[in-house]
Amino acid sequence: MTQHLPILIVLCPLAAALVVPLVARVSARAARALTMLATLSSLVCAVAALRVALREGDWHYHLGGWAPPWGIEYVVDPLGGGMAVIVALLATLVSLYAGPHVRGLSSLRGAAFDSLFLLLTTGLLGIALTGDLFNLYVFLEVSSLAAYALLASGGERAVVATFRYALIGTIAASFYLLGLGYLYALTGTLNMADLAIQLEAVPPGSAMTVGIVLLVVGLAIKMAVFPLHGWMPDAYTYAPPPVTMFIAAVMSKVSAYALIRVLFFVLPAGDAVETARAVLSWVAVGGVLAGSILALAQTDVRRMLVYSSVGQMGYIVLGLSIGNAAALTGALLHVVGHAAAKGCLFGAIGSLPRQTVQAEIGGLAGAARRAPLAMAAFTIAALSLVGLPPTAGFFSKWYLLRGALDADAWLFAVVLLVSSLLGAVYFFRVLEQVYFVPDPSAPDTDVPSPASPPSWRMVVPVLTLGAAVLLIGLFNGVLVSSVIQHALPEL
Amino acid sequence: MRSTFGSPVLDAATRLLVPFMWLFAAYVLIHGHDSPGGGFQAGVILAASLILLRLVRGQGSRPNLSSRDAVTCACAGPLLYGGIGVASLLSGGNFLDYGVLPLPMDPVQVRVIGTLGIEAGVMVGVTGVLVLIFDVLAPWDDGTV
Amino acid sequence: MLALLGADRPLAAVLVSLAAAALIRLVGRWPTVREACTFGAGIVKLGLVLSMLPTVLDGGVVESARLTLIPGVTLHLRADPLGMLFALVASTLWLVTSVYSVGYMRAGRYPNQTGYFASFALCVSATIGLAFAANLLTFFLFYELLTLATYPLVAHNRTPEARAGSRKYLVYTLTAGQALLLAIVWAHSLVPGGEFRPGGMLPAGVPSGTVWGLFGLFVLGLGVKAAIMPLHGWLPAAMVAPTPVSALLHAVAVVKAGAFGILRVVGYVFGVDVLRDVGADTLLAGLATTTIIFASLRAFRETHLKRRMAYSTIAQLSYIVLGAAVGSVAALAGAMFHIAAHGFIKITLFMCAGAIYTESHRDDIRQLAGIGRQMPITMGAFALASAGLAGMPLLPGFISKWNIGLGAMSTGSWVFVVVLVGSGLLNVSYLFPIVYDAFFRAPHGTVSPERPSLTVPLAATALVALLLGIAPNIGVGFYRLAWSAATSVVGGADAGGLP
Amino acid sequence: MINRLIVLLFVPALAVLLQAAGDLPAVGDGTSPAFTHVSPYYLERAHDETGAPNFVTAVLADYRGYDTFGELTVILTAGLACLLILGTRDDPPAPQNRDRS
Amino acid sequence: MIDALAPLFLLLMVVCAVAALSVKDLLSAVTVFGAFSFFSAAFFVVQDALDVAFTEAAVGAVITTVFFVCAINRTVGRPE
Amino acid sequence: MSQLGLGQLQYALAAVLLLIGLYGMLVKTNLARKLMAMNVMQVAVIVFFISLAVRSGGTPPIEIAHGAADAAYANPLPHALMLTAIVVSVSTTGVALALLIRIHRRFRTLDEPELLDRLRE
Repeated sequence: MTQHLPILIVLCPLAAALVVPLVARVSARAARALTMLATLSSLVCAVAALRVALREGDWHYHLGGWAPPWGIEYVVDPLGGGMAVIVALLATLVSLYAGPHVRGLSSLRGAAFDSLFLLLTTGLLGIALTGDLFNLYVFLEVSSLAAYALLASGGERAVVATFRYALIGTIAASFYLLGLGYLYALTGTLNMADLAIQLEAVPPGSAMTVGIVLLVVGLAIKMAVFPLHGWMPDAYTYAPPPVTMFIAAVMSKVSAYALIRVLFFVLPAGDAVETARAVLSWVAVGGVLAGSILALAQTDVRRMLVYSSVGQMGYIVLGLSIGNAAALTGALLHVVGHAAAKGCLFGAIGSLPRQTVQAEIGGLAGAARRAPLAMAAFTIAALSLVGLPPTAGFFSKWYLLRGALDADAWLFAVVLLVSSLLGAVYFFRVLEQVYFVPDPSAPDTDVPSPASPPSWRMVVPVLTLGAAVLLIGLFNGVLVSSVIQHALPEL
Repeated sequence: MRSTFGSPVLDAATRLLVPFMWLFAAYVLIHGHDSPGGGFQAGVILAASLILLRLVRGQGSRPNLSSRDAVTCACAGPLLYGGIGVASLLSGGNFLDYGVLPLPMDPVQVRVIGTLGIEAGVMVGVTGVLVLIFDVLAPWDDGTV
Repeated sequence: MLALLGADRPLAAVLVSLAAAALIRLVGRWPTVREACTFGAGIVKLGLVLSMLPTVLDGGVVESARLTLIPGVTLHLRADPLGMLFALVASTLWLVTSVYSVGYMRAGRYPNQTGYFASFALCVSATIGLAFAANLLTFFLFYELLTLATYPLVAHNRTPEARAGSRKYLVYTLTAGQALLLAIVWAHSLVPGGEFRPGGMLPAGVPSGTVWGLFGLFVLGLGVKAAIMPLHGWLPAAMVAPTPVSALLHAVAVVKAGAFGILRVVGYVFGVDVLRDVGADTLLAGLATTTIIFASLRAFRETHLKRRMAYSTIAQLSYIVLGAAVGSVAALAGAMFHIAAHGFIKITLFMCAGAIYTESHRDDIRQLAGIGRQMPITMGAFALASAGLAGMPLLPGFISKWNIGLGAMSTGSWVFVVVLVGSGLLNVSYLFPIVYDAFFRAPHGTVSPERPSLTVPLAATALVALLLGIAPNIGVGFYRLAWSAATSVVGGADAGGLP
Repeated sequence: MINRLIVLLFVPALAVLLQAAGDLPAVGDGTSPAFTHVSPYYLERAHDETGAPNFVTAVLADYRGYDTFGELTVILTAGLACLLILGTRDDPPAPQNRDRS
Repeated sequence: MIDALAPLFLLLMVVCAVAALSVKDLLSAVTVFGAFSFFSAAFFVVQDALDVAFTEAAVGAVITTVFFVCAINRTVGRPE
Repeated sequence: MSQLGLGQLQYALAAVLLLIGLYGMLVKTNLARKLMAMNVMQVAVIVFFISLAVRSGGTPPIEIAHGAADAAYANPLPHALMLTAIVVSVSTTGVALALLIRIHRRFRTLDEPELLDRLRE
């Protein structure tokens, strides 16, 4: 079976998604267990496949036995394989984390929830692994549709936001598809590697420029970059905690991955790509600043985290618009680090019992006493987003700064630093409440009062992610030299 | 539905029409490989017939597909599709490489059979989902909107 | 474990208090065990640092293993003379402050002592890491860790004022941290690896604009912690913290980290010659002299004892910066020695202030009349330390000032000598009235008897200060360390100074 | 107001799209890359390799069968999504999420 | 097959699209939208895309329209 | 635009359709109408692809006689892709309509400005 690892990564969650609604009729527990098992085995496959790819070079898997460009291929290279590992890891943790939430749903809806969660995972994994631009579109839609439903399951305000998301997401997908059509008209192929070769021979012209712009814009919209993030605050704030945790952590990262893939591995270097990157860089600067400033203005922690995501996605876009080795390393490291950190932050907030703790910043007073472990993880993740050593966020900021200085882009460097200062302001505002403001309802003692501690199913994933943020930071050298360096495009 | 259309003419027409639709669906499915059509179109026709039944004769009419069964179909279709893919994976080929399925025929024939199998999966799945979506979107019997 | 401790002593010295911080958290339920952990770690750490001393005094260095943090950049610790000097000061004073803290916190019945001791240990860990950092990234790592670890200490009282003070502290230091980060990344693009090298790491031929920009960013980044005016605003605000914390901020860790960083940057990143060539030394010297004069004058206006000493700290730190700016061997040696000298003097002063507050709940200078008779040991130490701060001969402050002055004269900068003497006079005039009133005016109100857990540490540091002034090389050889560091930085020895 | 601005943007957008359309191979041009690069393979080999005279079916169900699998997954996702969003007769959404008229 | 039919159907589609977006009554709009789908299917036939035309006719003109009618019935309802 | 001849007319009309769809999605205030516009936009993309596949004087991509590979068949690949795209569009529409019903159930309106007003309450 090992020669089929690339497809098994995707098949595990997909097969489970198909079986879960059937199993759930017999036993809800079995359906839950199946969900966790599927994500876990997907993670195992992804790690194994990535190891093979690192040892033996890119791994091409021809689906249906048809060689590309006639058939569809899966490619496990360090970039795609690494992304798959991130997605599968988060999925595994969230499938555990979702336990208490799913148990509160009716059996059919619980099954639908689990199944959609698995389908979302499937879609994201498919995007990460596919070597075919149209297949990417199909999985983009799988993940989007599943995301719409999961986000909307959080109540009416989430539904309105999700509706907007669905419209914007469809526009994005249509742009992507249209751009793909332009490139297909010019080359006759859909396979990424083949397209890269064919495009070299195509003389630049307005059709190619428009195709590239449409493709890039479509993916950028999916990423919810700065001016197009409007749907995010409501959707993330009101969606169920496991959904927010998973989607905030990985969904936009996967779009960022697709953007990197298209910009650096498919499209030929030239004026069109340069223009696209220049536009992206200003979008990024706007996003970084606007995200940080709007985050400052929020009183709801989850909303604040959403805006911080807008800013942090700006970091990633900035990295790829600068586009040199250091900046791309930073962007990729930030993809990893921010996925772990954001998952951890939303997870920690979501693990607090709703009746005792509001998500208003003031409602977090004394949370450190009630949920010390979750809040410790929250702190580490927050420090990572502020960019303080030795967390992951510091090191990605380091590479990004290095890239900006190498490219003589001083403005970008300053923007990065200013935004992390703003990040410090809004995160320490929360941390101050968590640690230094006494809980109005509890007596002031040195001994923590385990009034209603969060379920261990929620705490374990959050702690794992918190630890991951630290470890990614401390061992980023290993990560960069053994994976990320190989994932960089040839510049 | 709040009410069925209940007219005897319509009812009779439906009785007459539905079997033909099923026949047509089967034709579209089977002849998908040499004429326009295939599993998806067959599934749409099948679903259309079931929706028609629902519209004309109400929710509990027979023969029909309950929502729960629709979910089952929706999952069973892809399962059939993926199952054929996995079967070819187990027979030594790549995923969905149905030419390698261990059937006593020449490989191209096997492929035709495999194609038919997956098209059937598509049909079942599409039927199930479309009926399901209709059920979800359609107004409820109890008058809630 | 022991083998590891023996093999990699610089790293072990950092880890000891890091482990202690974790342990303190775990055993927080039992105060006695918790404090035993603090002491144990303090003793082990001091032992580890001392065990490296002979090698360093013989002109060698003790290096730790390198851990790759970023490809090409490692986490690298190295005990060299300058780092050794700072580490010795920090680890000695940690032990002293721990004893004092136990007394102070218990006497004041402060809440959340577990967090206090854990953060304290973390702070010291960061300081030792800072001292031994062998390259810029390692330095930055511990520099920011120090910021984070002191933040809860400043906010310890949990009152709105405490939180406001800590917020101000954080905004100042984190902003500076960003500037420093930019400087460090920039330096890395010029010098891969960013390893400190005595005499400067920059390659030849760096354009003067780059040197100016880089140096400006470094001064901005380090100047906040070193409390160079106008970046000093956080320091008086941070006085809301419990007294041992103030002692830590002023004498041991935070401000010293800034001043130490400036010495590192001047001596080991740029080199005095590079700075002199572009004229950046004038900038630094100008900032330092301005700070010395203005902070001394500002101290007069404060009647709150701790705040007056905060301004005194600001002025004293700029001696170190001035020494770095002057850049001759004697001046650098004086500046480095001042880390130790000011450390022992200032911690004595703060411990005295804390003792006074614990026993009498007074913190305003005008209320201290006659208290010398009620608290003779405390005020005696206070008097001694005040004299040391003012630079009286036979006390350590004199030795550092003398050397800085000598260095300044050797480079022909008479104005600095004038500044030094003038500020000494100002020191005398804002500290001695306190001592005079305490001993020669009639007391009012009652004061509880001095407790040994408070008086023993402060008497000890006062005594050490006295000994350092009489024989600067006594014990661990602070003065020798300073000279050997200064010589290595400047290269050829030029001017003399005290033997 | 903003809507008006968006509409104003449409004029240059249309111009750009038309410009790009002019740059594309003419409709029906059998020598364009779309007809010469990948698709000839299907036209030549599909029947022999897959046994399907309908090339579209051959591509859909065989060469790009995985896309079709994905497509089926998309529609299944849509079904389950509707189910989770609205619930069905037998399984209405949780009471706190549903306010009856 | 480039003859006048393809642009004609396309023009009809444009007309239907504009109409579907501007007709006041939603149900009428849905009907017009069904016509739009029908014309697009016709266009696909002219363009030799029989499979696509078949699917578009079945999905666009029937299923999508039924879905729209259901949804509109359940929300704003039929104008009285 | 100099090259834009009759040969590209279909692309141009597809572009017009696309923009009509986009216009409807952005400017129309009724949510159901937005969804129709969304469908128009998706059909525009399909039209574009199908226009890529057609061949002058060609036949549908169904083999006339075995081995007649040189007949002017239309390109089957875009057709296959567009079948998938149609399915995607109906799926999206279904989900969006479900969302729409939920919105109406709670807020009793499909008009965007009104909806935003009620959200703010």
